[in-house]
Amino acid sequence: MNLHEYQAKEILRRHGVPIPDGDIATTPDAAEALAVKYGVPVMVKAQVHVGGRGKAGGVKYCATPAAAKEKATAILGMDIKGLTVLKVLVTVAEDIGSEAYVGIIVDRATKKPVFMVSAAGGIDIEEVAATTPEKIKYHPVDPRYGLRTFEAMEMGFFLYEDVKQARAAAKIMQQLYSAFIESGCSLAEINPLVVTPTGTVVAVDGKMVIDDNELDRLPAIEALRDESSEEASEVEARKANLTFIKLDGNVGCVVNGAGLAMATMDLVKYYGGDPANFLDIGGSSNPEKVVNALRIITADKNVKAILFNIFGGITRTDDVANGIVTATKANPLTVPIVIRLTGTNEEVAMKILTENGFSASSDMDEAVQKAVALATGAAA
Amino acid sequence: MNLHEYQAKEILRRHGVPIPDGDIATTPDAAEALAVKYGVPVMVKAQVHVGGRGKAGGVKYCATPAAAKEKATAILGMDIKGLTVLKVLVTVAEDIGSEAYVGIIVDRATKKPVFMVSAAGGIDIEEVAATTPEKIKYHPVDPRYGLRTFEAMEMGFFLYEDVKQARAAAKIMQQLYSAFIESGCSLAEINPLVVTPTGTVVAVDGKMVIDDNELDRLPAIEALRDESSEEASEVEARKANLTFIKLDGNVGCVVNGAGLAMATMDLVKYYGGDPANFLDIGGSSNPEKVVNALRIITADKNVKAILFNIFGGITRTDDVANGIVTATKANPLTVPIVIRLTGTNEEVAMKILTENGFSASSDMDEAVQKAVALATGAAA
Amino acid sequence: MSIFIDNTTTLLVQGITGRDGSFHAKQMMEYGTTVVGGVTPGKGGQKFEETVPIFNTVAQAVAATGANTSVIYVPPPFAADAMMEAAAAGIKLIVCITEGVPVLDMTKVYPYVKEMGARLLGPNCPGLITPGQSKVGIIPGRICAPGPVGVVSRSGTLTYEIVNLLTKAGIGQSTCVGIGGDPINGTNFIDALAAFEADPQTTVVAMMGEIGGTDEQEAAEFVRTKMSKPVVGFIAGQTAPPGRRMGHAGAIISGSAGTAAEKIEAFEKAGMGIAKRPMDFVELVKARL
Amino acid sequence: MSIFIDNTTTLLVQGITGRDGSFHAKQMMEYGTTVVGGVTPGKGGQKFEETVPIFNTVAQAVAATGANTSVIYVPPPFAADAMMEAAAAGIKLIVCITEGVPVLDMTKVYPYVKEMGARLLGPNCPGLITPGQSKVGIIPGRICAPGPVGVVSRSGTLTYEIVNLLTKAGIGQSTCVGIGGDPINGTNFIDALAAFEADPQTTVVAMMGEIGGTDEQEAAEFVRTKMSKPVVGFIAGQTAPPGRRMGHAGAIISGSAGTAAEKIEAFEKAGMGIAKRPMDFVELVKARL
Repeated sequence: MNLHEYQAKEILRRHGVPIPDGDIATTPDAAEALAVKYGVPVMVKAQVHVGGRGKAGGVKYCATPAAAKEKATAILGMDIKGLTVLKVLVTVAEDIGSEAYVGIIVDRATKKPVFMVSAAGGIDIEEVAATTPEKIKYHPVDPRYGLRTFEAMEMGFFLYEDVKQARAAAKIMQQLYSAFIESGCSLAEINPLVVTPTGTVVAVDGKMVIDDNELDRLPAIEALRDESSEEASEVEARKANLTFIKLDGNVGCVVNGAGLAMATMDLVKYYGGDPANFLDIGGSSNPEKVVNALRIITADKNVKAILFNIFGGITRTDDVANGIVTATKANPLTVPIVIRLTGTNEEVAMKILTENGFSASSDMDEAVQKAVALATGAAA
Repeated sequence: MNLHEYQAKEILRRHGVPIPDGDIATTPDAAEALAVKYGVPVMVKAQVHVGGRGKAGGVKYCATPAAAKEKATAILGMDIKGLTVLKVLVTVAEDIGSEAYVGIIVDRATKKPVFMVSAAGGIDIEEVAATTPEKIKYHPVDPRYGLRTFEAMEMGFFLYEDVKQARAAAKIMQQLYSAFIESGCSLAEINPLVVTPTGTVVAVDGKMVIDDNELDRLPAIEALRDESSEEASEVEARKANLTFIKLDGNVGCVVNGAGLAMATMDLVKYYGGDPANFLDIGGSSNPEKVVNALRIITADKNVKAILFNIFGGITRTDDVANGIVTATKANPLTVPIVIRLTGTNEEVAMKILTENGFSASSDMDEAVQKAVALATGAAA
Repeated sequence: MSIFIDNTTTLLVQGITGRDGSFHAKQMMEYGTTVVGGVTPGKGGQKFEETVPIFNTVAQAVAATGANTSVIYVPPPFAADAMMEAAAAGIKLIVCITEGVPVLDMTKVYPYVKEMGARLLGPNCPGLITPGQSKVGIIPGRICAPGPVGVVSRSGTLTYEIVNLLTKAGIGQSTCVGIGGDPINGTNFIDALAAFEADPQTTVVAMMGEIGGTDEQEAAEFVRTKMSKPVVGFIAGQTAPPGRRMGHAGAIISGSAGTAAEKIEAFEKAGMGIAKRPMDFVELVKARL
Repeated sequence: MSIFIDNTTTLLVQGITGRDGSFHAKQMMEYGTTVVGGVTPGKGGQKFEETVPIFNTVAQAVAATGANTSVIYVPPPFAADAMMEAAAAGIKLIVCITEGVPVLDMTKVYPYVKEMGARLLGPNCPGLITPGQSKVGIIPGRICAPGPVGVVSRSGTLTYEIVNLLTKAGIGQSTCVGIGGDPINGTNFIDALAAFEADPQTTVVAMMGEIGGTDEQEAAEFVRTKMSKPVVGFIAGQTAPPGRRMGHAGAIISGSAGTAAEKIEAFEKAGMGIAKRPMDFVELVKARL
């Protein structure tokens, strides 16, 4: 789950990271009032879950409260990469002497949280990694010991020659690390970490991505979820306990298992189709899940054919068949459906489907080809 | 540093350990008021840094507020093993179904915090260890991982068959562990951990000993120090940065280094004397320290002779000599002094002493014999 | 022969009285796995299916049964503790089926299990099966048959798909290992490949990877430099968009890293057979037997 | 020969610009120790005494100088970090002089140093000296002389007392090691005894213990079962009251455990020479040379 900049900053602030004052506004008047409250100049920053806000005109410097109101008027309601801006962060604009990058991810290779720091901050770290990799220092943290002072200081000195700035950065890294651990992050970053002309080190932007698996035990973090910034169908799918990702194609896919779901999408593509989604109904084969899956998929007007691909292990294929029958009785399908079922209770499932006017195969490859043909034919 | 029961309980309560309500009283009226506030029956418990309060009559059950007042009257001002009771804890008396022991120490052999738990609680754990060692389970905790749930559950099941009680105890052990770590303890114990007749698990007594080396970084714990319960001369010594322990003998010892100080005391004993104290002036040889050391030692009326034993390494013996001269000029000695000095700047030190009418030797054995003879002669 | 489990495997089931645990414990017993005990705190002393003793802790279970392997079906918040409990009790192969274990938990579980000298498979994996000998986890036994192909995969049902195709084509398996779809797991492709290389029964290896991370790339390098046996590979997720977690926590393209294309390129460089579709495995494996 | 340090020792001084660090760095240099660098964050690039380069971090210092040993003179709140920094940087012998390190810090430092494959001496110790070759720490060089006696002790000045007596009696030392007075230390008596047993130069060992813990008892058992060389022992603290910390954090009799009497009994059981007074060492050692 992504946090908004203002949410990430609030968490970092609680962990002691120096962050310029600021607060959220949903109206131009509120933005103006915040500019008065904190004192100009301020930055007005669109709060959307997408990179490149600045280039899209979603981040503006404002020398006066009136300017803050004007810029907020422009930014609120703006569309950035398909997302509507509903909130802006109004925050004190710092004078910038230098910009550095400090981030932590969970690294798969070392199986540890790994710091990435670079004196080349203020830009995308992937860009730095691609063009000037020598400017990035990587430091894996042993989570049994946490980030020790000497490690933080080594990184601090990598960023700054001045010992006070190195110490300040080291302290911020320890605070960032504790925020990272306690908030269940898979990524946390400060970009840029700024040294002001007077030598103070402050975090001017903050980003956190939470490991979805942490949310059950971190209700305070889960409460930060902003559904208005997510795809509506994905919100609905999550509430129905389905793993769903919307795509732009025309073959709606319902599969059990993430690997098989991806392989199904790939095979759709292989045979010239385009998957409309990733959808994993998971291991437990509650018919209700199938009903919800069909509702979500059929709501997508791009979908020209629906493909079920179920390999019954824990999943009982008869449950899936029952779900298909129930769902289509309640809401008759307007697009063709291709069903592939095999495994647990396959015979029962086939019987249920046949009795209800559906045909089904047990061969994945064949089913995918058929679905693609139907979707392509329908699209023509 | 020892904490009082009420202080330890307050810390444990903050970490979530279930503790019966209670508060401190310094007058019988206040004790009565607390009994009314929390509801009888209550226990009235002397708060002194000494074991065996119960046997000494310092812990009483009170069925009525009037009884609480009466018992508080008896206990306040009571002398227990040389310490005057100035405070009592008035706390709700729990019905006791069973009593267990749960404690943590830092173990030197495993170099880890080690839990000791026993279903035979309510009595001194050393007694259990001596008589029925099989009733104690020891469990070292790897501090890199903390006390994990499965470890706490193993101990919980060692104490209780009932899974709810085992879980409750396990949770309390994790809370005790976090209190132990965060308070910088060398020992923390709950004795007894009680199961009430209704099956609730509560901590009826709590004890914590803080590692003195932690106090600098834990000002909130240092603030719990109760100087009224310590030996006045030891309080004074601590403030003067001297390591001092008062004993009952007649040879006052001033030594640099803990090992040499102990060896000096032992040698005093070997030659038939009795050391009046342990005193280590430490490595830095500030003359002021010597002045303070002499003031503290000469305040002890048992002291019949003073012995300096200084092996100058970091300690400059001329600093010590200057300290002796300064101190004795301000407050002339009324008992004989024997000075042994060797090492760094020995010649200068000898010259200073001689010029000021002191004699000194460089031989430890000879000096100790002389001091013992003087103390014994003076006592005769 | 086989890898990791065989008919000497003695198994504990952690969470044996739970919904998933009890279901799969029965399935494993029916398959012939030697299930020597179960663990559910508070149910110590009872029996599962009237035969398998239940214990309060893994330590007690190991002391009483001498189990060498454990399989974990406990909810995600307790899974990390369960894995460490198994390792602490001396279990040498720990198989964690649980999906949804926080990855930060795994950053502590992994070094602990290693310190204890145990092998961990998973979490979020279907377990493993040595056809005809022992099954630990949830892989359907009936789709497998004994034979010469070692199977290793990050996925569950995709593996079933491919194993099913192989079995139907008359090609049996030495051991099928699901290493799991999480970003941090106990056993990776290389571990399994090395074991297959050393296993006399195995003559060909089928390997199913997916997008995310570099495990397949490192495995390909291992195949190239250290393996004599032929390996056929497949990568799921060629159509996955970057930055989205495709169900498996580990199946995510981060920036430009972890794409199917780079993994397939690594396979090609290693001279591996490359299955473009699941069904391609049959011919590719057959040609290498 | 000698143990732990000799003329190949290349030393870093952590905290070289502090009051104690600078004083003792000079003393060590005067004694002939090869001090190759110092560490003080923020003073990197400067020089100590116009010759020794100063670095911001131990990692930088090791990279630049190849130091194999480090001695730590930093205040107690920073000592744990300094020890771990040295271990992380690849230092193989870490000597921590600092007194007052919280014991809970040491419960983490100890396993870390071990994982890194380093030896730690201390904390709260005087360091060690191989007379005529190298001195690391604060033991006064002038009281030592090269010779056949290995000295190991929990105490500082008590050691000086006894080394001084030996030297004055014409008995030199192979290496004098102060293991420190804290309850958790990196090197214990057994480590030093084993090293002396293996050291050809050492023919007799003098060992000064004190009250608290069971390190001396285990050392006595080691002497009894594993050592061919004679050992003379002393225990300080026979007159110490129970339950009081006698200066050293480790010098405390807990309940009835860790008394001088039980330690001396262990020495007797091991057939060791027992010094009742410091001066007894001279005759006891001489008789065993």
